[in-house]
Amino acid sequence: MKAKVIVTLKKSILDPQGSAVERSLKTMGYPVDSVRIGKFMEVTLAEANKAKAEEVMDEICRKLLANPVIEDYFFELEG
Amino acid sequence: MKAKVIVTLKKSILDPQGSAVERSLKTMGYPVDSVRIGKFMEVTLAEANKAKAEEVMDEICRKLLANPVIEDYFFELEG
Amino acid sequence: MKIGIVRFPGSNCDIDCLEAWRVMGEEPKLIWHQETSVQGFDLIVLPGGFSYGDYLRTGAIARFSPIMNDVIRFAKEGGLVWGICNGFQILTECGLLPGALLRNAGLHFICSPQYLRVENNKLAFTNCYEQGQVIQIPISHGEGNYTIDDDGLKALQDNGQIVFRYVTPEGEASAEGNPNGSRDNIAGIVNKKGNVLGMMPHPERVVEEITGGVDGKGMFLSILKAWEGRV
Amino acid sequence: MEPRVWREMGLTDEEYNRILELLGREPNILEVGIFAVMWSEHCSYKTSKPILKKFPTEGPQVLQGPGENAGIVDIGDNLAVVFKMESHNHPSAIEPYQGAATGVGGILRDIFTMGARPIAVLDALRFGPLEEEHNKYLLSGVVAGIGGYGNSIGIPTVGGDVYFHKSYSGNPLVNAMAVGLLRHENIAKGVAKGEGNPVMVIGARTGRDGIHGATFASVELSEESEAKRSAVQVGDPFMEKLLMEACLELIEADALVGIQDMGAAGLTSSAVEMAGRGNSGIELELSLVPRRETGMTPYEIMLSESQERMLVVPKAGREKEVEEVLNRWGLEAAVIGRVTNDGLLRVLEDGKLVAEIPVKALTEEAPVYYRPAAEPAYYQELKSKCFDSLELKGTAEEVFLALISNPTIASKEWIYRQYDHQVGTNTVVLPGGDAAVLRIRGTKKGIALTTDCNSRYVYLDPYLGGALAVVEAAQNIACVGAKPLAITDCLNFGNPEKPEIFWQFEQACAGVAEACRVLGTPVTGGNVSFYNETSGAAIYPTPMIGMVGLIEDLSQILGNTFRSEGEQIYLLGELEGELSGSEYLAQLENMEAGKLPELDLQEIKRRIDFLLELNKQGILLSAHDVSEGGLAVALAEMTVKYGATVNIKGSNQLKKLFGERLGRIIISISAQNAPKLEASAKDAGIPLVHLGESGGNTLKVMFNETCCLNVPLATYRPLFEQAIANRMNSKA
Ligand SMILES: Nc1ncnc2c1ncn2[C@@H]1O[C@H](COP(=O)(O)OP(=O)(O)O)[C@@H](O)[C@H]1O
Ligand SMILES: [Mg+2]
Repeated sequence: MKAKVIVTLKKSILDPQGSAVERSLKTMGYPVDSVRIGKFMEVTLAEANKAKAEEVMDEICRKLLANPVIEDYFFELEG
Repeated sequence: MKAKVIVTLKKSILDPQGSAVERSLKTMGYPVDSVRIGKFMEVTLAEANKAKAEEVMDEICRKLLANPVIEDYFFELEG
Repeated sequence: MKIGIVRFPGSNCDIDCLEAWRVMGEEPKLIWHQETSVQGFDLIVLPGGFSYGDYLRTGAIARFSPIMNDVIRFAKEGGLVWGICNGFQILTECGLLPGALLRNAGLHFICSPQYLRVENNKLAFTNCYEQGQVIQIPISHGEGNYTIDDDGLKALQDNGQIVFRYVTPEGEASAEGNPNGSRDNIAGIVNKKGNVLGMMPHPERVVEEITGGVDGKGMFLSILKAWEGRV
Repeated sequence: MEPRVWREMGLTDEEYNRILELLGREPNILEVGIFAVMWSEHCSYKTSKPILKKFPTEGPQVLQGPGENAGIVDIGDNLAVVFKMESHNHPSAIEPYQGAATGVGGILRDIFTMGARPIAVLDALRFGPLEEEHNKYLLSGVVAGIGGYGNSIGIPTVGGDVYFHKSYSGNPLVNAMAVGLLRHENIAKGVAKGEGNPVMVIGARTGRDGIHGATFASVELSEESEAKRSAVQVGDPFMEKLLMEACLELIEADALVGIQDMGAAGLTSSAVEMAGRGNSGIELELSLVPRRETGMTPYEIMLSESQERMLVVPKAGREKEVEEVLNRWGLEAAVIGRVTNDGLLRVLEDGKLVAEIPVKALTEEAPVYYRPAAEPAYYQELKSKCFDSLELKGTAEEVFLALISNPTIASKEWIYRQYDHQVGTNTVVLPGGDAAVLRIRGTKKGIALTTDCNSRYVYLDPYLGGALAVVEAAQNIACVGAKPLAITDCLNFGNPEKPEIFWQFEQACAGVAEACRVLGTPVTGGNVSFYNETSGAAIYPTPMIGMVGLIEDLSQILGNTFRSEGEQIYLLGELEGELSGSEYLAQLENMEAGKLPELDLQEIKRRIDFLLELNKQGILLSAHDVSEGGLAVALAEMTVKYGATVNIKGSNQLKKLFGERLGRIIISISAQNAPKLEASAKDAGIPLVHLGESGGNTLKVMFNETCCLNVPLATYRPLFEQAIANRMNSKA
């Protein structure tokens, strides 16, 4: 089973990367208002049971993939 | 209009960060086969026309957000 | 020699390059990234550092600085361009050099002395070294893991475009001598024409005995020699 | 107002009553918030002030003592060194990468706000044992964060120190020291004066980051502290690099009356402190403050700790110039108020008054506490333990190998390899030496830098331990051939409301003060970090010392390794150390106890002077102080390319090989110069013991003619070099 995980910085947390990209896109003349940058991860699980996979993924995200102090996460299971 | 962009390393490119996460998840005892890490970006565009936004986003991705030598990208427009 | 050192926001080895050239008796000029012309220069240096914070990807944003259009023109017309560390990353991002630089295999930033082997001493940048000479030049980067596809690698090898390889103290280009996972131990490459060189190690840090040796001096001397020969 | 409000902000009921008295009315919530941060321990030093007063702060070399953003010492040639150390312990405990990164960012702002270009960073770190996963996580995050910020902004991280001890589990120490260089005429001050002068905020926009960080730094860590945090501060070294260049340009152009970074308590503390120093008032219009987020309240704007911002007071009429410079560096500048002469902090939002407080009420009138001190019960008990009859545990060789693989003693290369320690191309002695040395371009001079503190010593005897931290720093400076100049400190302790902790603090500071007085190294500034406790258990008291030294002629730099065969090895000082408080006792006997050896500061001073004098004569080949692990470990540190054979005579092999006693320095010298050395030592009355000779590829120790240790370099060097890497499961 595959999981796609998206990890984003919490709204109130400064995103220097995103701001730098935003500024340069603006300078390049693109109609951009804002850019926020996060992570995308693909995790292949050796677990066929969806409910179990769900549980595992949630734990993995909390423990390792995201830093709950500054980040939010969201994942989706497939296949 | 908002775009969600996903940038991933090409399959042929090694992903040491993903491998490191994979290894530590395995060590922690999780049923994980593989992990690949990419980027997730949210771009807010000052462009209401969907077709135009599509064009802009594609250009932005090609030019800046992804490096075609090592990365693939994918985006989706919303709202 | 008229030497220009491009100063991007976030460059931090710009002054180091300037001082290194001063040691060689030259007086380079700093070129602000918002300028649009490199007319009149004999050599353009893209220095190390963290241009635009190295956010997104190293070198990705700097490559769109106004000055870069003219640096690309200058390079295409055969002008000497020397990218060190972040400069190398910018050169791959803007397509003047093939391949890309990924995060170090060990995932850590590494600042350390490093042995290199000179793989091509026929260049304007390396003519003062012996072919196969082992020199020590420090590295200092988090993303110096050079990658290129098979065909690209073959082309580099066939054309003598690999200029420096990471090696052990004994001069072996083995996994043990490779600090960051670079393909084929590549530490520096040159374009086909031989006028655009990119390298991760920092020769400008080793031009004075007091600060760690003089193994980098050869590059500066080579460039001066090549330039004098041309005039 | 409900008591809950001020109590949650960290004010006591008496403090609230004092506010009522000072204002003559009830404060509103914003005003309480302003008082709370300004009167927090972090900003007001209300508990430590009476003690810090006892530090010697003057000397002919001191251009700026405590009170400004950083201290300044003269190094001649119209040049001066600016330096300061600061803690970021609590933020690093919660988010190690960002906590450490913003610690570096903050201390660098303290340096360039003085008009100096930063030239070096040092990091003094303390973690719990690496056997615990969480401590590994903290170490790797903190190191990555320090590197992430320093490397990117392009200031070399050239030194520091690291200890591992269980008292730091859950409460790591992350102290960063920054050093800058300036010409005398460029000294800038954090002052607001001149009625009508504009007040501008420059750099990053203000967001809801780290509100109440200053208060937060002044409480013990608990489950709730995480929840109290509004948002963790994220560092942006790129922004700071631009801000630094812009600020230095403005100072060079002499466009400013005053400048100050916005650190803890953000706009509030910078405005109040600047007005306080200038005996002025300040009026702020919050609607003019550039913001990152919408809907921010005055409270949030005043207390935000968003990073990479500075408050400046330009000379009247030069606002445009400030704006131009900032814009050229891609940054923003905004006039947000003006200097007044009524001594009030007046805060407006859209023209409406939202807070008005006399500046002096926030600064001079801040409460000062004379806390009770009480000798802790453990003190006499541990002191009474004697280890004179202890026997070596196993063979000397086994003990030796165990000690050099101990992360506290082992090479810190895994750490400093992650720091760019050469950018700027001024680093002459890289990390790994006794002190880092940077050259001063355009002169023959160099400056030497080190941080030190063995907190086990401080725990066992705070007075001696405090003095020993200074002694160790001075020795490290002298061992590279530099003369100790001055110190900065970062005083990390537990909860000072506990009399035992306050006693540790008082005693340690007295020891630091006395050592500084005798060694001639005044205190030019520093930082206090209290409440370093987890679940009620305090860290070992850790008065970190950051010292700066001057070397007049770089050709006289001393290394700390043998560089050839046949160098004659001598020990300056006593052959025997003590087991009390030693690494040996802790590691092999699992005991941390005993009475520290007596300390004669005058004698230490004489030895340092003697060492420097010998070095001036150009006859020394290397020097290295004997610290944790004793003589055997010090020798292991000196044998990198060349081994050594050493002969020791007398009784008590254990104490001679592994005992500890500061004030001892190993030196090497050519056989030809040895008689000269022996004669000088005799004349000066300095104890000197011939140990042996360098050479070969083993470290061999003979004890009373019998070989007790004979280990190939190829065996122990890798253990020493890879100890931390092995525990972190990654290559150095
Ligand atoms: N956190 C650190 N950052 C950079 N360098 C460090 C750090 N910790 C130790 N070092 C370097 O390692 C060397 C040895 O440090 P240490 O064991 O503390 O020496 P000493 O006992 O002489 O004070 C020094 O050069 C020091 O600067
Ligand atoms: Mg030392």
